[in-house]
Amino acid sequence: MIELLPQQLVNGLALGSSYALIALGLTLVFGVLQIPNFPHGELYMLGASFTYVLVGYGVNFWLAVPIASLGVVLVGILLDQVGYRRIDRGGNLSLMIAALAMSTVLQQVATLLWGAEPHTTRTPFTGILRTPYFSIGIYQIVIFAAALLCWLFVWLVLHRSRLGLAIRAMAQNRTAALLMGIELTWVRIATFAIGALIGGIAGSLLGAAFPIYPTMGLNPVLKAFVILVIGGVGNLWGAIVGGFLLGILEILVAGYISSQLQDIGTFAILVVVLIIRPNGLFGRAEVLR
Amino acid sequence: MLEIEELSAGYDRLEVLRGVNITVADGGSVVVMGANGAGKSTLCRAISGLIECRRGAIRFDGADISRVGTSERVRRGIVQVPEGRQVFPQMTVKENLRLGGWIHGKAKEAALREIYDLFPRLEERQGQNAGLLSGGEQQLLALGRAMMGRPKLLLLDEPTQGLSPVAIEQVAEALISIGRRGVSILLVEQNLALAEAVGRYAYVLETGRCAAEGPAAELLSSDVVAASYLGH
Amino acid sequence: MKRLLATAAIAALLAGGSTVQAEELVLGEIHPITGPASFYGLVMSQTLKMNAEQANAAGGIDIGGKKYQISIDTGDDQAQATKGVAAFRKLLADNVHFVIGPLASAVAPAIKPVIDARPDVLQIIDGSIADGVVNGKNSFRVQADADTYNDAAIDYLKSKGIKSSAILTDRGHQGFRMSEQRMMKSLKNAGVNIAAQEYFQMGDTDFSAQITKLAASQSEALILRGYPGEGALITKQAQQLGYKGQIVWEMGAPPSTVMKNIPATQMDGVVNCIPRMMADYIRLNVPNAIKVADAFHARYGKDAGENAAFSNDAFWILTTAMQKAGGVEPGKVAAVLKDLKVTDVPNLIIQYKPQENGLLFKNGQAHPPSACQIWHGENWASLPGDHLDLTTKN
Amino acid sequence: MRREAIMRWLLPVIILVIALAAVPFANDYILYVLTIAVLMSTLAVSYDVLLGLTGYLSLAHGFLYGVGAYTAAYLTTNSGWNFWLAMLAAALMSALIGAIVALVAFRTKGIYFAVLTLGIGLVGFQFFLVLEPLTGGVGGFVGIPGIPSLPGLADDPSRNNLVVAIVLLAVTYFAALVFLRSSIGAACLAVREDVTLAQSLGIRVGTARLAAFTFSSAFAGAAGAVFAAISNFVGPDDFSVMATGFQVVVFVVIGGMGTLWGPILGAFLVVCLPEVLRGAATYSVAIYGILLLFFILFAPKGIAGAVLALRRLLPARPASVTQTARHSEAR
Amino acid sequence: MSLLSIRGITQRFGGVTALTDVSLDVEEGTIHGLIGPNGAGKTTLINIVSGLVRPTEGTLSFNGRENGPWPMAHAVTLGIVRTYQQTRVFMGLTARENLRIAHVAGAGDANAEDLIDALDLGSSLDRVAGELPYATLRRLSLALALGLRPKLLLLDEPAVGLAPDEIARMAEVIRHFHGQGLTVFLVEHNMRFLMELASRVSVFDRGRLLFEGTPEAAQGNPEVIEAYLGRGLKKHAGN
Repeated sequence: MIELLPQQLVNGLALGSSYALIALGLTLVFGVLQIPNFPHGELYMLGASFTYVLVGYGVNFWLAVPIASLGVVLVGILLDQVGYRRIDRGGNLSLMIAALAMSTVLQQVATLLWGAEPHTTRTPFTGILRTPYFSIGIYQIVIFAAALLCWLFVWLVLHRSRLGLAIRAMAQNRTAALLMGIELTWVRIATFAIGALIGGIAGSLLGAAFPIYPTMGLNPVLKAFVILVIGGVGNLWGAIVGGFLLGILEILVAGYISSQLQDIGTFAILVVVLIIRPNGLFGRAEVLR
Repeated sequence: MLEIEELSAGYDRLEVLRGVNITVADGGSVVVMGANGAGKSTLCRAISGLIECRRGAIRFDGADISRVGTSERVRRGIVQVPEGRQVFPQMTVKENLRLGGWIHGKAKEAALREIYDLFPRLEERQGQNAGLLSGGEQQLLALGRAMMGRPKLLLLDEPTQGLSPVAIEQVAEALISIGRRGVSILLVEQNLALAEAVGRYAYVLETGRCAAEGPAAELLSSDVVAASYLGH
Repeated sequence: MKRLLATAAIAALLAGGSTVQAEELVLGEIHPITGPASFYGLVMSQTLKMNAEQANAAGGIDIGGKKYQISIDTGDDQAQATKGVAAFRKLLADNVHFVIGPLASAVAPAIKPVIDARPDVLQIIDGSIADGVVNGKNSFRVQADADTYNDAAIDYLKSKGIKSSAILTDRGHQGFRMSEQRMMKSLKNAGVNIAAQEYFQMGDTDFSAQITKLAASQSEALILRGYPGEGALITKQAQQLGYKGQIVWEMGAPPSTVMKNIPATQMDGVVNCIPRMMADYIRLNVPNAIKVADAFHARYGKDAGENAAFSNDAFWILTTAMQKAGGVEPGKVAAVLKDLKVTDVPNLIIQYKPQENGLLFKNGQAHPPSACQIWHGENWASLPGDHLDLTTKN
Repeated sequence: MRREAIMRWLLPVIILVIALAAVPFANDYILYVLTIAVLMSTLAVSYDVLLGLTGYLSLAHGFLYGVGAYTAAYLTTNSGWNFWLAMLAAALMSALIGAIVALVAFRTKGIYFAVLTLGIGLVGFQFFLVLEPLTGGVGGFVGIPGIPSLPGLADDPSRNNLVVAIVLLAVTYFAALVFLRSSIGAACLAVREDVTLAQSLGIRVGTARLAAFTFSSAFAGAAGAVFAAISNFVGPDDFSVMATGFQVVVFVVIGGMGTLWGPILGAFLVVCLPEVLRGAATYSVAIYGILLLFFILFAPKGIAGAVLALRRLLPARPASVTQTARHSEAR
Repeated sequence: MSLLSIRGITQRFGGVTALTDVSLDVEEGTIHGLIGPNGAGKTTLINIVSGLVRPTEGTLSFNGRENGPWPMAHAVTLGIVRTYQQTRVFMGLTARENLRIAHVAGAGDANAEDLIDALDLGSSLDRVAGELPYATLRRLSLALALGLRPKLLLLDEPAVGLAPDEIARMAEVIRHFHGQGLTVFLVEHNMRFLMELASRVSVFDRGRLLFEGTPEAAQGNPEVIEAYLGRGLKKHAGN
């Protein structure tokens, strides 16, 4: 069994990079605006669905990805403006319930538009990289790269742009940021746009490898919340590392304990982490350091 | 420059300001004194637009700004140094300063230079996280950050709170030099010494109303303030 | 008072009306018409309605000397247990005594207690392959049971002389999970060594941990039991992870569904061992299959799908039994069903394996023949030597 | 008398009368739907004791409902227990497991609490699948004996089921009212409104929350026991987070958090509406979502709040035990 | 005899020392004032005595018991009850429900009617607290604390935000309960209010006890005045 370890670790990294990619947008929105954006899973689903529709109309896949992602950005902004903005002072409970509600609504809209049946975008990356120790699909490498690139993109936006400065300021101290003349509305829009963009890209790319259906975002977003808790709220690097960690853990549970316990394993880890550290493994991380 | 007329403001059920009248002349420096709970911070927040103005008016450069958002007020030149300094703790000193000038677009080196000349200490520490600075340094940073916004009117909410006497002196020096540059100052303070050092005209706030006003030199040396604080 | 009288009059009229139209026969059906499983359920419902329309257009069905116009009362179970029970009870409340369905394995066991308690109701299951839902008294099944799926795969392994196999099962699939022990036994009896046994879940997208383990077992074959969506992903990932043996599916897998998750070339050589379904009978030129498929396409503008064959057959088996019983009393119809011969029923698509004395059902379970197909190019193809014994008159 | 208090007593009586009046006339189907609606109301009332009274959003309620169902199923089917005894045992079992869950979950708050209970709900659901010897696994638990007949209903199991469900709802409701009026109920309200203030009044915050969670679990367990017996079969799907766990949130929010009677309306609406609208069912789930969003955005006090507003006679705001969602900050 | 003895309390938060070796006594049956400029550590001391935070060093004794401070819940049972500087009541509940909670939380022997009369809450009982006027809320928050029948009431700026007539009413209320034997430890900024009530005051500055004595003596003490008014920038005066 141990000789399988290199392959299993690679499997874990590949799985983890898809988790990380999804967790990234979720943690950004949570970190800046303290909104548990449950419908992030549906943004992911929409990224996949839009790409599917575009490719169906004959649009080139690599062109479809950005168009679809931009479409998702619009939906993301809409979520905030319609749902969260007016209950921003309503407290955690209202935000969580609104999030759950919007998640359901988006799933149903997708069902009405495209049906419940799974679809798939014909994958543009079919190759496999084989080494003596492990093999890995090209698309998994693409996802891995996308996760790192998206992280880099967010990092650059946050740390190398004027907008990013404003977002970080708003995340750290809302009152002081307002006194700098920064407008909350624009920061909200920008944050949701970036979060949704990453969600859209994730869906767009992963939809080329996985089936696309209205509730496809449910599992990933649950995992992303687990990552958020493990990796620290608002900690972008934590989302990446947490994603990889969770992916590897899941694979190791399935590979070395039992594939019947894969899900139990994941959430058992969550429960244990929260018992030991009620504010997550890396603590209530410094928001958007 | 700033005219506040019969201003009432507060939070939820609580009405803190009950008809306040204050005027700040062009290039003037005004102090508002008052014990805790008199409504000083609320006044600052109302002027900068963080809380809404319930009744009365705030005019700035002749225009009524009482319904204008915070961001727009900053753009028009009202910049506040908030109570407790409120620096961005996980950003560097330089980033904090850049945020001060956020409304003016990409920060120019010259603007930063000016602040560093005013507060050399900040230049030494420009790469450090603001949260690691001492209280006095944070206050200087908050001042410098506000100056990056090129204010016409600088609002200061108890800048001496929790500072050592040495730091208070530094703040006083800084404010005096800022005043000399033609920036109007509205200083809300409990510390009489700083008020005397900076203010030309003074108001005393008591339970949400102006209890007294007059030229700072006269008012502050009289017993009015001490009475308000010590209940003589 | 006047109003009360008027109501009574209308009631009497209605009652009178119903005796005049005594030749109307309502058949109930219970399928997921909405919700995630509607993709499968809707075509089954549509098939039944089309059958009824055709029978009515031909003047109705002659039962005991009366011409009955058939109408279909649809119960939508949304593939959920509680919804299914409610839908089923609504059918019963509408005075329906014959029910075709369900499809969902979550619903079938949930309504079973209700059926067991109602001998005046007759059920023919056309979808679910769940264990323990057929009683042979008033509940019958024309869909295969899980063992039929398993046996098809085992027969294939035997025929190829395969001595070791790994198994990967959807652990949320009622039929496959419940039949696991029996399958192990059959495999052992067939001299096949079980090299490894792993699980996944519907909706999973990553199977690499399991496949890595299975691949390391070096088994000659890998049996996949579940739905084609996951089946395709697993097949793709198995190739990627260097699995070299024969991949054997046990899943109703129309090419269009398969193709959604895997490039055609990667499917090449995969074998699917299942009961024959609609597409097989069309491919094998069974006249009824072609007839129904064409009519369906003409009526609804789309393909009938795999399960249409079961719904179609359930309809004709039920109506034939009624004709033979000479009435629409469920108890009598059930008694006829028990003794119904395969050759008695017209319009069947599925070429049921006759049981003892040529009977259609044994303990309430019919036996659709199974066969293996192999993926070639863009489609399933018959394995060499595959042929069809036509058992029914057409 | 205050309006809220009137509603608190009037509404259940109205529902009871309607339901009981329906008993002699309704057909099997209507009886079944009513029975399910009443059971879901029971679940909603029990959940309101947690969500409405303490402000903690738990998504593990469906799991605790399942624990009750499986416990009763096992005891009546495999150990031959009397149903009523088994129901009691199911309630105790759910209470016990609920208490354990609470001890773990209350170490956290806010989003962490929601995510943690979600995780517990998911793990619990998986346990129903995996613990095959106890639960029947994916095949479900079959052959569960029905509810023993009450006097006079021996030959009519459907009516018997409804009557038993109504009795359970009544017991749950009045128990919840008693809980609410007890010192622990007051403590829960205090915890919901302001933990720090509650502490400074000497209220034992931990005990109060634990009591609410345990109480809520116990009645969820009892409801589960009745569900198992009326269904004669239970499968894991009935207790998933996204089905039951989420649905109780919908019941309570739509109905009106913290009122106890509002959630009954919410449950009836959500259960019965799709049955009335059968045929338009494609949209039914979307309608839940939209309703939920509508209520949380525009009427955070739910139907109960709207009813009270309609009955507004005095200029003063209604006196209520309800919380507006807005006051449950930072849990 | 002193009801509360504070002995050598030091409190550090990270690098900041909020209180340095504070010792003072509150005599039974008195109203003891606590004043000082912002940041002097007054609220920190209330937090420690009430059990909300644990001090870095030091002990309390209360009513003959040693080894304090005690955790909040325990402190309440001993008879130490506090109010908060911000108005803290259960905003989503009616005044009546608020009082019920206090009643239930306390030994339950408080005379609710007496409280309602004394604090003039009768007309507000069935209104949701969040909608009550501010001054009523302040009285309600006081009622919550008094409902617990404390021996020692720690009041953190009860008059903050009140208009002059309301302040007078608040003073009356405090005097009323003091008259019934309640000992009060009163943090207040409004000196006039404090001077009217307190028989003894302690003055804090930067975490240290600067002065203790009668209110009149405090008003005249140069050190106190200096601390309060922050003279010390003489060299700039006149700039």
